[in-house]
Formats: sequence, structure tokens, C-alpha cells
Amino acid sequence: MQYSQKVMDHFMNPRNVGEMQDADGTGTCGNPVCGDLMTFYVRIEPRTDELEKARICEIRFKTFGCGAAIAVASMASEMAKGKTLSQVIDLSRNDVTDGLDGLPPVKMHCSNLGVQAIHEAIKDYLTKIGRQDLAEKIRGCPKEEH
Amino acid sequence: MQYSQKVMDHFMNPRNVGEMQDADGTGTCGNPVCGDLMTFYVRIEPRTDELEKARICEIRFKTFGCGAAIAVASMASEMAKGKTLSQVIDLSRNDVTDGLDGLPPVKMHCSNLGVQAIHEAIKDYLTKIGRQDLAEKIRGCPKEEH
Amino acid sequence: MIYLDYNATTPTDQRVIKAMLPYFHDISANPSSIHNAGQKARQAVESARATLAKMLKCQTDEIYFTSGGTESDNIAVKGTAFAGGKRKKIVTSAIEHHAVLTTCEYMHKFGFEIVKVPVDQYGIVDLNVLEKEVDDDTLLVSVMHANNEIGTLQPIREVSKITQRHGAIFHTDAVQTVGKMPIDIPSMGIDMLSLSGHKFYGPKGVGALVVRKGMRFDPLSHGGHHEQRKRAGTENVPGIVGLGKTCEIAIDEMDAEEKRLRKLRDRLWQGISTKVSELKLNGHPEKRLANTLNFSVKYIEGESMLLQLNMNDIGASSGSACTSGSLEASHVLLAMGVPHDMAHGSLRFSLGRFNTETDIDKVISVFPGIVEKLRAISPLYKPSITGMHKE
Amino acid sequence: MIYLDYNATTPTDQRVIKAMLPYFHDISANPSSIHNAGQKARQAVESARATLAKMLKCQTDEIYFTSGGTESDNIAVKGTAFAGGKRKKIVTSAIEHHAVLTTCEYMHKFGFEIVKVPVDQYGIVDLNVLEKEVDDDTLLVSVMHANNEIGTLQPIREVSKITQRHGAIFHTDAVQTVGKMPIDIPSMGIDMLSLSGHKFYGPKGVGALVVRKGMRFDPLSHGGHHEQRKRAGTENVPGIVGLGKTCEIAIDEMDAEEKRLRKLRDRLWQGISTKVSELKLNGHPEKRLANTLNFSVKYIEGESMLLQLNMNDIGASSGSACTSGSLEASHVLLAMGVPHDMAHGSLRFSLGRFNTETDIDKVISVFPGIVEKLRAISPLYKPSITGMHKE
Ligand SMILES: Cc1ncc(COP(=O)(O)O)c(C=O)c1O
Ligand SMILES: Cc1ncc(COP(=O)(O)O)c(C=O)c1O
Repeated sequence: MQYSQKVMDHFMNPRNVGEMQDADGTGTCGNPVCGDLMTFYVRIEPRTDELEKARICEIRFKTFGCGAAIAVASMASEMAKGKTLSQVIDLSRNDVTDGLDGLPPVKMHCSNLGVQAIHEAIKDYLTKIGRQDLAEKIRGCPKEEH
Repeated sequence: MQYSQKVMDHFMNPRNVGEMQDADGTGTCGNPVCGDLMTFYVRIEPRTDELEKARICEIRFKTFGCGAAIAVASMASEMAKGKTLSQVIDLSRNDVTDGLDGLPPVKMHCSNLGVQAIHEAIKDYLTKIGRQDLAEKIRGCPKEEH
Repeated sequence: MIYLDYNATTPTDQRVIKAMLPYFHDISANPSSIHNAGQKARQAVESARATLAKMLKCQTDEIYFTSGGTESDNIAVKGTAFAGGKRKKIVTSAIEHHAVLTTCEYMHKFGFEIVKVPVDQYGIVDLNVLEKEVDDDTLLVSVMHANNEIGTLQPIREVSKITQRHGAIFHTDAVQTVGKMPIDIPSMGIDMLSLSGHKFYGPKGVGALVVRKGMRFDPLSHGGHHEQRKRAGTENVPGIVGLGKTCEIAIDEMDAEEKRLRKLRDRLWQGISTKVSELKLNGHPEKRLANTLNFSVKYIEGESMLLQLNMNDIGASSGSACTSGSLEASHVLLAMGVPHDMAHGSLRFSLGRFNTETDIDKVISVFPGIVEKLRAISPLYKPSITGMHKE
Repeated sequence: MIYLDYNATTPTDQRVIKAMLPYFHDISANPSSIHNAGQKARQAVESARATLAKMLKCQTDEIYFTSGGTESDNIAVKGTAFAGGKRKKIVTSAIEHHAVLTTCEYMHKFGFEIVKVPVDQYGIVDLNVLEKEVDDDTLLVSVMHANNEIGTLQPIREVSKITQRHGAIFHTDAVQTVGKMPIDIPSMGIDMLSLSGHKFYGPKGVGALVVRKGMRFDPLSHGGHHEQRKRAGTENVPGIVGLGKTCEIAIDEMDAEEKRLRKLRDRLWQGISTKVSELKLNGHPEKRLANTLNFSVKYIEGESMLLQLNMNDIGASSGSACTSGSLEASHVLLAMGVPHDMAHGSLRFSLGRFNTETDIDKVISVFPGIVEKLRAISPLYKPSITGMHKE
């Protein structure tokens, strides 16, 4: 397993680790059977349904998983922090992988979990504020984890 | 190929090499297709048909073949020399192999050729002196060389 | 680095390297050549063969040199299967090394029925199921001597007896035991045995398959007339010489080494398990390789522990999927009934010749902090809310 | 000993030994391990792979490390055959190394039709027959680059073109050419290529199979996820590092070495053939490996010459049955139409890096006496009666 220095940095010093008791949205992807599980917590400001205006002002995560999973979660949290929901929805696994200077091929599946779980948290937020219609348009976790 | 010192001695200094213009019997076994060919020439004294009395008083051979074949021919010639025909007929491949302190397994087929070709020369002698009946009882070369 | 990954591979013993060195350049001819240079190489190969035979209590011509444990396992399974005959069933265990397991599965393609006998919670094959599965259609029974991940030792004699009763062939993958504990092929009733040099301080890329006389098997590699025409390819003379030397050393030293490693290993487990909560020992507590310690750490995943250990200059391994490039957790742990998350959270420390008490104590001092750090970021670990989690 | 048996095997270059040494003990972890020690081993393996790719002008992920030429040949033939598909014909040449020939013959057992294309008197495959035999049912065409006994080079590009026209896979056994002459896999149209370290001053027990992307083949050995899951078994790291260094040296030195050896070899033939009557050169006079000289000596047998040479401290080899443990003379010479007795009377001098003019001149001075001595005891040689024999 050859991890980049960036990966190792985020793994050893993950940013935004933790939970949030009163989060505006939470999202969990993965499961322990596959060996990777991530939960993200977001606080939104302003708490509007305008995706261009609402921003992730605070973000926290917890991860059960390999080095890549932890680094991905940390990197994704940094990338999402301060951005509008619209910008975060546009975030892709590649953005995260690029941000980490790449991942070994066998670890690419981890890179998906990060953005997926954040998107799941945004869906949760939108649902909570009564915008299921918007939430449904966002892809969160895949139905089946292989 | 691990040859004994005896084999190497007989190979490097084969005894009784040569031909005989007026041999009492000659015998050839093997063929170049198999990579081994031996011709033996014997002179018999007294030139009787009594197998217990007639002796191989002189013996010569020529060999086309591997180191084992040459050593076997040389050893067989030494073993046969001076012996009665009856004694020589009793000589076996094992006597020759033992005399050489053994042969590598793949070379065991060579060890047969030596006595066979000498037996063939005795058959030739007996036939020439009109004792086909005795000659037929002796096994010379096998019909088919594989 | 404090190397605690000896089951993955061992450094080659300096005495072995020294024994091999002349055979790279000075005595480097082909053992099949009839000139003196070739014959010297031949003698070296045959003398190594004799040492192996001595160690395993078998005949020299029952030993076939190979390129390692994987090749030996493949010859045993495929060679017997392809050699023909009417029997079409291969019985193996659920916890074999992939070199046996995947190979058996592959034979399905050629019309063989493959049965994987389950194991109990300690990783010991279920002899009742084995007894039921092995029948007169069974060609081969392949059950390993000791498992590489958990170290559990299998009841070889019992397996052999069941196999013999049905006239089947008994193969054992002894890659993890050869050179570490005494093996007596005839009295253990073994028909075929695989071993690998690099698992007991020998060179990589060389191993052997022992096949009792009278067993038929097709070569895996066809070609020249090497190894009684059963394993073609110019002999790896330095490797074979090295393997011979490795066995020579093992014969002398394995007993004392076994005792030393068992003590170190138990010290390690003792130290870790008193300092860290919610661990689960994997494998049989006693019937187990003296050098192997495998346990699961609840709430966290194996690779992340390995990386943290690595940052502390400690090398170990894990049965987590994440280290193998597949999404599946260790088939061995799963077969023993270990839940997925605990299987992903497993660690293997395998000890060896160059480990000292100081090494062990370093691990004991470092490990609790690693667990704490990783549990702190795990969504599964919630001591603040639920108090101490229980199973 | 004056070693003239380099086609059988070569001593490992001292620079290669030096490159390997750290990987036995100091950097000896398993390349699959994720700790630093494992990663260092991994880097060494991948850097060797890059060197091979550079030498052969292919991609790094087209290279699979194996235990030698025999294994590579076996993977190529069996791997393609077992991978499935409708095609059921394997076309090869009559003069392949046994690692290809016996392997192809073995596949008959699995329903494959095997065709051995004949060769001409120089040992070059008959392209007309090949053209006729390769059809849309042909799965694999395996024709070697240079023959190990006679050195004759095959028309690889033509064979490849014919193969491609029918959508078959082209494998070449380049064990005798890699490192001795330039090879460009894409431009030569090669789909699969076998090579072996110990034939060009690398270690024994390590080789490679090059497989162009997109080719499907089953592993020969199943097991762990090594070599893109196509060749299981813990990597022979020192061997692979050695092979990499071997290629590095070959890239630099092969051209100059080729010229030097060709001169030496021609000097040898010149010297021997002017002093000894009734010799026959075997192989193509020009289209031939620069280091290989094979000829037959009428009336006498090969092994006996080898033994005599050996007594004079000269190591060579022969295509005589007597050296191989079978009763058949060299299948290569017989396929070329050499009569049995002449095939049994063949000698191969194969030259290499450590040969000098002095070596060659010693052979030239010793050899005529050996022939004379053996002819004197041969029943086939009768100069006194028939004068000089003619063919
Ligand atoms: C039990 C067991 N069998 C087989 C093997 C394969 O051996 P090798 O790596 O020598 O191919 C290993 C180790 O990898 C092993 O631990
Ligand atoms: C042409 C050719 N192919 C294959 C082989 C087999 O290679 P190895 O001895 O490395 O298995 C050899 C040499 O023995 C050879 O000369």
C-alpha cells in the first residue's frame, strides 16, 4: 500500500473529527461488513433551502475504516467546510482523491464514501426542512454495499 | 552423470580395444540409432564344442557409444578373457555393472550390451563349427532394440 | 523496525546466505550437465535433498523442489486431480491458505466437486463433517497443518486416518510448521506435504513438495527431465542449497526457539490484553503455533492499526480486507464465526528469530495509545454514551 | 574449467549478486505487507519490472515474474488453453524446447489438437506449412525465438503475421535471446514472451512471462493476489531484483558482447573444422545466436566426447540421448533431418562472458586428439579399409 504524504498527514491528523449533538444533518455511508463506515454531521448557515446560499459552516465526522477511509473523510470534510450546498453537491470522489494526491487503486472505493456520506447529510438536512423534493435529487449512499 | 572411478578408468584406458581379422566368432549388438553399438571378436582355444573346455583366449572390441558403453565393453572383455565358454555364458549384466562399481540408472541399458555382444560372438563361433543347436540356446542381442 | 510479521515472510538467516553464495557464481553450472562443474551443482542439490529428508523423516526421492509453497500446493491439488482416475471429489477445509483454497475452487472447472469442511470457533476442522464428507469418490483431502493467520494446529493424524479409510490421498500444507515444529511424515500419515523456504529463514522462491512413493501426480510444469520428471525447470541451485542449510539449522534450533517464542508471545498478549479492553483472541489458546498471536480489537479496523504501528516502526499484519485488495474480510476469521467488524479489526503479530523482550515491551507500551486514538474517531465506539460496550 | 556451456546456464554476474544481497536479510519483508519494510521490497520489485519493460519495449504491467523459463512457457500454453474459448488447436514447431513441446503434447489430454510444424535442414520453421496449419480454430502459435541447441533464429515477424491474420495468440520462447540481442515486443508482433534469468547472467529460479494487454490466460498457480492475480506466490524479491540488474547490464553490454562472442565462436569453428575431418555444422550458418556452435562428429558419440573434454577441463554439452536419460537423440537435430548416428555424435559449444581467446585455442588444440582417440575405438570408423569415409 503506497499512500501519498497527504493521505498519511490526514490519517495521522484527521481534521474535523467528532460528533455533533444538534446537527442540522447527519449522513452515514458504508457498513462494518465491508470494513468502512463513515458518519458525517453538518451545521448549515443560513438554514435556508436555497442551495446556492446555504453553507456548511461546521462539519464533523467519525470513521471506522482503513487509512484511506480516514484520510478521505478528513479531506472531504475540509473540502466541504464553508462551501454552499450546491458546491458540495458538485464535489466528486475525484476531487477528494486529487486533494489527497491520489489513492492506491484498491482503495478507490473508499474515496466514494466521503462525498457520499456528506451528500447523505445534506439530504437529511433538506428532508428535515421539508424539501424532500430537493433531497431526492441528490445521490447519497448506494443502495447496496457490495 | 556420476560415473565411478572404475568406469572412468575403463573409459579413459579401455582394455582389449581393436579388431581381429580371423576371429573365431564375432558379435554385434546395439545400433547407432540408439547411440550404442558394440562389436566383439573372440579367439577360442581349444576350438572344441565342449563349453566347459573351450576358452576365450583372445578378445577384442570396438564401441560406438557413451562413456558407460565403452567402459562396459572394456570390463566385459576383461571378464570374459581366459574364461570357458560356459563361464562366459553365465556372465550377466550385473557382473559387469558390479565390476564397474555400478552405473547410473539411466545407463543400465548399456550394461546389457556388453555381455550380449560377447554371447553373440560365442553363438557365431558355435554356428561356424556346426553346433547351431548349442548356439540357439544362448541369448544374444534382443530382437528389437528400442 | 520491530518486525512482527514472520508468518508473512522471514529474513534469510545469514548462515543460509553464506551457504548459498558460492552457488551463484563459482559453482554455477547446470546440475544436468555431465561435466565436473555440473556434477558439483548436482551434488549440492542432492545433499540438500538429503537434509530435507532427514528433517521430515522421509526418503530423499520423495522430495521435489519447487518455487515455493504456492507451487507445491498447486502441484498437490492439480497434479493429483489431472493424473486421472475415477474419483471426482476434493475435500478441504474452509480456512486453507488461498494457494489451496483457490486452487481447489479452480478444479471445479474440470468437473471436480469441492467440499470445504467448516471449522469451530478456534479454527479447528470439524472432524464429524470431515468424516461424513470423505467417501469412496474422494480423491484428495487437503487440510493444512497450521493456519497462517491464527496459528491453529489441525488434528493431522485424525484427518489422515479418515482419509486413509477411504483410500484417498492426504495432502497437508505445512508451510507454517516446517522448521518450527517436528514433523514425521510416515507416522503422521501424510501422503503429500508442502513447505516453503522463506517461512523459516530460508530464501524466497524455493520450496518443496514431499510425495510419498507410489502416489501418482501430473507435473504442474512440463519440460525437461528434472526432479524425476515431475517438476521441470533448471534447478534453482543456490535456492535449494539455501533451503538445505535452512533445514539443517532448524533441526538444531527449533526446539529451543519454539520455547523462547512462546514465552515472548504470551508476554505480548498478557501485556496488551491487560491494558486494552474489548479484545478477542483469535485461534486456539493452546493448539497454536508458538509464534502467532491474532486478536480482534473492537470498534476499529485493522489497516488503520497497522499504519499507526508502522509510524511507530512496528511491522505487523491484519486479516482485514483492506490489506488484501478485496472487500472481503479474512475468510479464516469469518469461517470461525468471527463477525465481520471484528474480522476487519483483527491484527496478527507473528514472532521470530530476531525478536527480543525489548521489542515486545515496546509494542506493549505503544499499542494502547493507538487503540485509544482510533477508537476516538470510530462511530462504533461510544463509551461516553453507553459506558463500556459489551459483546 | 573452460566453461562452454552458457546455453545450459550462466554464472550469475557479480554485479547482480551484489544487487541481490541486501534483499536476503536487510530488506527482506513481503512486498504485500503494508509496513515500511514491505513497501521497500515492493519498490524493489516494481523497479525491476520497469527495467524489464525498458529492455523489451513493453509496458510494466505486461510483465509477470515467474520461477523461470519453464514456468513461463507452461503458463503461456496451459494458461491460454485453460482460459477457455472455442479454439482448440495449438500450433508449435518441431524444435521447441521441451518446456513448450511437452506442455503442448500434454494439452492433448484436454481436447486440444497439437500440430508441430516441421523445420528445414537449418532448423528454420517451414512458413508454408505454418501458413497452412494456422487457421481460425487456432488458439495459440508458439514458436521459439532462438533454439537452445543449434542457435538458429526463427522468422518471428513472419510467424506473427500469419498468427495475427487468424486472430490467434503468438507466444515465443525467447529464453535464449533475451539479454543477448535486442527485442522489441510490439514491433515484433509478440503477444506472449518467455524469458529466464539464468540464461543471461541472472539468478536461477527467476524468469518472466510478458503478456500484452488484453490477452486472457488462467494462472498456472492459484493463490494470493500477486502479479495482478495471475501468478500467485510470495515474490522472490532477491531473484527479481537480480533479474532487473541483469537486464540493466544487458541493455548496456549486449551489443559489444554479441560481436565479441561471434568472433570467438567463428575462431573455434575455424580451428576445429580445419583440423578434424568429417564434421557437419548443425544450425543455420548465419541466422544463428552469436554464441552457439553445434556440430556433429562422424563415427563417434557425444557423451564420450564430453567426458574426454571434461578430463581436459572443458565443459560443453551434446544433443546425444546419452546425456539426457532417454534413448532418443536430440529431437531438434532429428527434426532437421540429421541422421541418428550424427545426432548422437553432436556437440554444442555455447560461449559467454567469461570466455577468452586462450580458452578457444585450448579447445582447438585438444579436440582433434579426442576425436582421433574415440574414432580409433569406433566400429563405424574404418579408414584403414575404406579410406576416408564420405557421407
Ligand atoms: C499456509 C501457507 N500456505 C502457502 C503459502 C504460500 O507460500 P509461498 O509464499 O511460498 O508461495 C503461505 C504463505 O504465503 C502460507 O502461509
Ligand atoms: C529455449 C529454452 N526454453 C526454455 C528453457 C527452460 O528455462 P528454465 O531452465 O529457466 O526453466 C530453456 C533452458 O533450459 C531454454 O533453453
